[in-house]
Amino acid sequence: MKKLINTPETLVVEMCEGMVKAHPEHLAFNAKHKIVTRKQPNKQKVSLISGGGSGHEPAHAGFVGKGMLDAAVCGDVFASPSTIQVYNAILQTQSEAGTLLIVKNYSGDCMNFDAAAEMAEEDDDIKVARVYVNDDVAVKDSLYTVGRRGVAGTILVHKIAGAAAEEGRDLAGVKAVAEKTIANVRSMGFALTSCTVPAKGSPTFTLADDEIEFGVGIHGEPGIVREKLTSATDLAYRLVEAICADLPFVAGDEVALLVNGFGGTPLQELYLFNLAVSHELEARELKIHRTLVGNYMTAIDMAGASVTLLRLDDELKALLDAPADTPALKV
Amino acid sequence: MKKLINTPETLVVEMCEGMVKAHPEHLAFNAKHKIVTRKQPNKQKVSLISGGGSGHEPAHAGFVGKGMLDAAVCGDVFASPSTIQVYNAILQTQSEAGTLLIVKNYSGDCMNFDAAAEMAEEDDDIKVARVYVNDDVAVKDSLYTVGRRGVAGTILVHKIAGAAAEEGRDLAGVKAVAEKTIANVRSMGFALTSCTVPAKGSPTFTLADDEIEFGVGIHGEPGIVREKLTSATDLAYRLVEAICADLPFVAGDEVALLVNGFGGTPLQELYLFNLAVSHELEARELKIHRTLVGNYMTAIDMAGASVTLLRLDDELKALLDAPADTPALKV
Amino acid sequence: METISKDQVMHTVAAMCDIIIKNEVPFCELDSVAGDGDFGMSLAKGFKQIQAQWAELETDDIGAFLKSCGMVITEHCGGASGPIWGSAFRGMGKSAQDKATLNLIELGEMLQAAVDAIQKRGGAKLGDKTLLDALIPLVESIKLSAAAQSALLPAFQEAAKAAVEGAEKTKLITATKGRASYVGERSINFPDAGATAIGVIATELLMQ
Amino acid sequence: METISKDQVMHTVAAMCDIIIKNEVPFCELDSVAGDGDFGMSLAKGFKQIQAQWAELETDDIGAFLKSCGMVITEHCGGASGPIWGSAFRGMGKSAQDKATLNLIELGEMLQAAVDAIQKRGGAKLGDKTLLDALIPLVESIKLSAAAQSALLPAFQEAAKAAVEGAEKTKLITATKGRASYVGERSINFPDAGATAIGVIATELLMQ
Ligand SMILES: Nc1ncnc2c1ncn2[C@@H]1O[C@H](COP(=O)(O)OP(=O)(O)O)[C@@H](O)[C@H]1O
Ligand SMILES: Nc1ncnc2c1ncn2[C@@H]1O[C@H](COP(=O)(O)OP(=O)(O)O)[C@@H](O)[C@H]1O
Ligand SMILES: [Mg+2]
Ligand SMILES: [Mg+2]
Ligand SMILES: [Mg+2]
Ligand SMILES: [Mg+2]
Repeated sequence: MKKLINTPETLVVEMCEGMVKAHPEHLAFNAKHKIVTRKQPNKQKVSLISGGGSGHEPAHAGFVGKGMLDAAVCGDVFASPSTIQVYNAILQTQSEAGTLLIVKNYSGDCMNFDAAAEMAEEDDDIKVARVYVNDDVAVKDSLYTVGRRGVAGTILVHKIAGAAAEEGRDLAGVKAVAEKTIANVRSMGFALTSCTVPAKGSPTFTLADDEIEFGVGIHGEPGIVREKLTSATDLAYRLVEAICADLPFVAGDEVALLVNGFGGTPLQELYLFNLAVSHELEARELKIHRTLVGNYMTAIDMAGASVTLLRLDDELKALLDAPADTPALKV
Repeated sequence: MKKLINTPETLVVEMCEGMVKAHPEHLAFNAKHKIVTRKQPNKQKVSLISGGGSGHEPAHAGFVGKGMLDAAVCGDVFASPSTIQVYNAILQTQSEAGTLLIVKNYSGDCMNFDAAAEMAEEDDDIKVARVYVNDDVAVKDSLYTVGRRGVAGTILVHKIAGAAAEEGRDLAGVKAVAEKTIANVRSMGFALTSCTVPAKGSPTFTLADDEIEFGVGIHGEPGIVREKLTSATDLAYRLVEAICADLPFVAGDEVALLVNGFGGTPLQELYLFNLAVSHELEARELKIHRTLVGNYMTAIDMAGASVTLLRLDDELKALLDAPADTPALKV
Repeated sequence: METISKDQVMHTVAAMCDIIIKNEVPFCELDSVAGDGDFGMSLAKGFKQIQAQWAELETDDIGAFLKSCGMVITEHCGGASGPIWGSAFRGMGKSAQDKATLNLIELGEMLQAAVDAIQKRGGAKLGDKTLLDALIPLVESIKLSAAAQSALLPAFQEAAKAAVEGAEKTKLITATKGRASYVGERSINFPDAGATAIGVIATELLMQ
Repeated sequence: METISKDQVMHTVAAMCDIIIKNEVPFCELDSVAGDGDFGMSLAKGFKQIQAQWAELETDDIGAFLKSCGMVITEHCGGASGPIWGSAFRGMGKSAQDKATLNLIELGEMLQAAVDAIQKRGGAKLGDKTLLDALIPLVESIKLSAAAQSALLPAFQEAAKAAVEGAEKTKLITATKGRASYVGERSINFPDAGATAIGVIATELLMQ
């Protein structure tokens, strides 16, 4: 394992502290419970909390800030944070308007966020709503989930729910628009290389020099098929095909497009891939309202990319375009 | 070679087009001469042009936009753009206030940007000034330069000169503050892996599983020493030591810090490394005014990072903090 | 009727800490086949913390003690293990509230409370290839022994046997629901990590 | 005095295109030792373009023709080769402005103009381990032949020999200035890529 770190044990805390050092005016870090929060909380609006295992940087702490999250709870690499961590995040960002938890659909995450929500409701009379993101069309059930996995589409849920909360909607309203986003967002990805979990120190899986894992998950979980590497154009076609068939997305739909890197793929390739994906969408007469290209929801150092499409209506468009000021996304 | 591309020959154009597709309201692309420009040019202010070989994404096209560059000229991967490409960029962004070329100090780049400037001055009566960024403290002369290499510090020159141009300074004024920035900026980096130039298809150099190249350049050029991988804390100490000794940076100085990834290193490690670097600076009683962490000046897919320090005075601070709205940097 | 004292309960939890920490790596390996290989680590994290905070745990009665163990697990274990083992201990804590001793009937009730808490939290049932496939047979065995007015030691021996057998049977299950269902065929012939751990813990506790 | 016609000049450039394109890979390899291995590719890019645009090049006179070749190179070659070869051709174009033929004296002047343009652009001098180390001896040899009123063929043969020898000598130079100076010791025993190319081109032109 070749990583720019000190020890696997101290990695998550050092990373969070390094992030706060880079954004001292915006972020604060609770090291005991590994919670990254806004420095200036807004206690009037609905509080938005997300998080999960670490290793998806900049998700989720990079999306804490005005117009997106209020707190990100950071688990160990690829392991859900504990119930008490999440519970403390709820307490720490408690707002009169209530709290929405945005959970990626993995069984560990669901159980811990659910348990924390119940604790806060029962012990502290905090209103806590929850939504579960499950945008990956690759596989129905995976190693870590019951039902579909939550992947890069989560970022768009953060953005839209964040804007809705910022404009003062109530808890039910924010939850409703988050669920509408989840209902309309679909993703799929592929890996050119495996990731390496620091505590393990060796790659999670092995691909031959000319092989990719098509339909891979953001923890390096297996996808649909292991096959020969092909062109960017071909990969774009196949991801868009699978995603469009699923919702379905049809001619005339307006969409947001997220071309997401898994951490090890350079921006050069992501932008090039964006061209191929855009051409695919244009060929299907989908109208691209907004595009994001970059490393948003990574799998540590995995090379590869995913495509996320979100079908938009006027409400979602307005919320997507609303201002956001976070380390990893500014609108 | 395992890359998400179509063919090495079409890579640069596809990448630029993909970038413009992602930022259609901000960027335009001249495919004939591979020039990325602002969609809404400002012909009153000094025009700022940079560029160089491709492979450093998001540099330089990612820094085209309000408060930074007016145009980026894109060469082949790791090869300076041609004189005529640069010349056309000068014509295309011609302004009454004149043009400043921000050139990284490599012989190919210097010759092409110089020749283009002379052409525009002689044939078209355009005032063209030039500055040469040479911030790498690792080696005095390298494969591609006469004198020190220009590396990640270039981004800070873009930012500061861009802000000065945006606030309406004249050509001499913008050039002067760019040169002041260059005089006060220093960088150094190391590689954990080699990059792979797409046209070549195999890594530029080979490192053992536990080896790093210390002092590496942004084209994978050799540095000072090849040695065993060590901790993030130790690497931070050594880079900061070399950089501080060079200018020198001394206790009480205010600095901007750029922790730059070379393309293959995930944000997880960059943020963690930022903590180690910040601690080093604090130990030397340097005051960090602003920090940037991310992939700003990459070497395609190389794993590794560099540290850049810029010594600030009130003028530079104000310009660094001024608004910028580009794909890769928003302030 | 024979009873278990608060000290014996505490002694049992202390022994569980040793067993779980000792088995950290093997438990991870069990989770590697169809899981993500972190089960041993996740579980050990909580029980190491119980050891570390031993002096601060509440010891007024069996219920208070088990509840405070559950709180430590809930705080320090992430992943699926945190909520499962945490709610199990907190469930047992509630069941044994204010009790200074437990007879076999009460033990059966307390363990049933653990099962209920796990099911409430995770929604799994017998046959889903989870630790319930070892824990439910263990609890049923204790209840049968209680009904038969068995002595403690043979009851424990029977219970451990039932747990190991239950864990063993998870080999035959192709996970149809939940976390292992995706790997489907790949999970067959391998027992569930959590179930196996229950069998191992029950067996090793007997030897102490 | 013998002269070279415009057609002969055009024929020579056409032949240069073939030679440079044929040697694309070997020229890259020469640049790999102490350079970045793209010299053959960079150079071929421009000369392929000259072939492609052959029908559109200006052909009014030798100067106009060479200048328009220089413009193509300046447009299509990046790296160091673009400005060096581009300004060399544009320099020669200026020197041969309006000329329909060249005698050996005029050829010497024209080639000197190429050297001057390269030096103006890149600032290198003899001994800096660049293509000047082959080109300057070549030009000096032509000038000597012109002074001695030599016939063309033997003058060209001498000039090619001087270029090859000059290129050969770059092996002995540890680059002290410029691009190869960092690799220092590593550059010794290997000739400069650009200088070697000049020798190869001059030699192969003779065979046509
Ligand atoms: N819903 C559930 N109910 C009961 N036990 C479960 C459930 N989900 C998982 N488990 C148990 O947890 C074990 C895995 O724990 P662990 O590795 O810590 O979780 P994760 O899946 O988060 O990595 C499984 O072997 C299984 O016995
Ligand atoms: N300043 C200079 N003056 C003359 N020739 C030069 C100069 N710099 C480089 N060269 C020549 O150019 C050759 C390298 O060209 P090329 O590989 O295209 O450039 P780059 O260094 O941009 O990759 C060298 O072998 C040398 O002969
Ligand atoms: Mg896990
Ligand atoms: Mg080059
Ligand atoms: Mg696990
Ligand atoms: Mg070269």
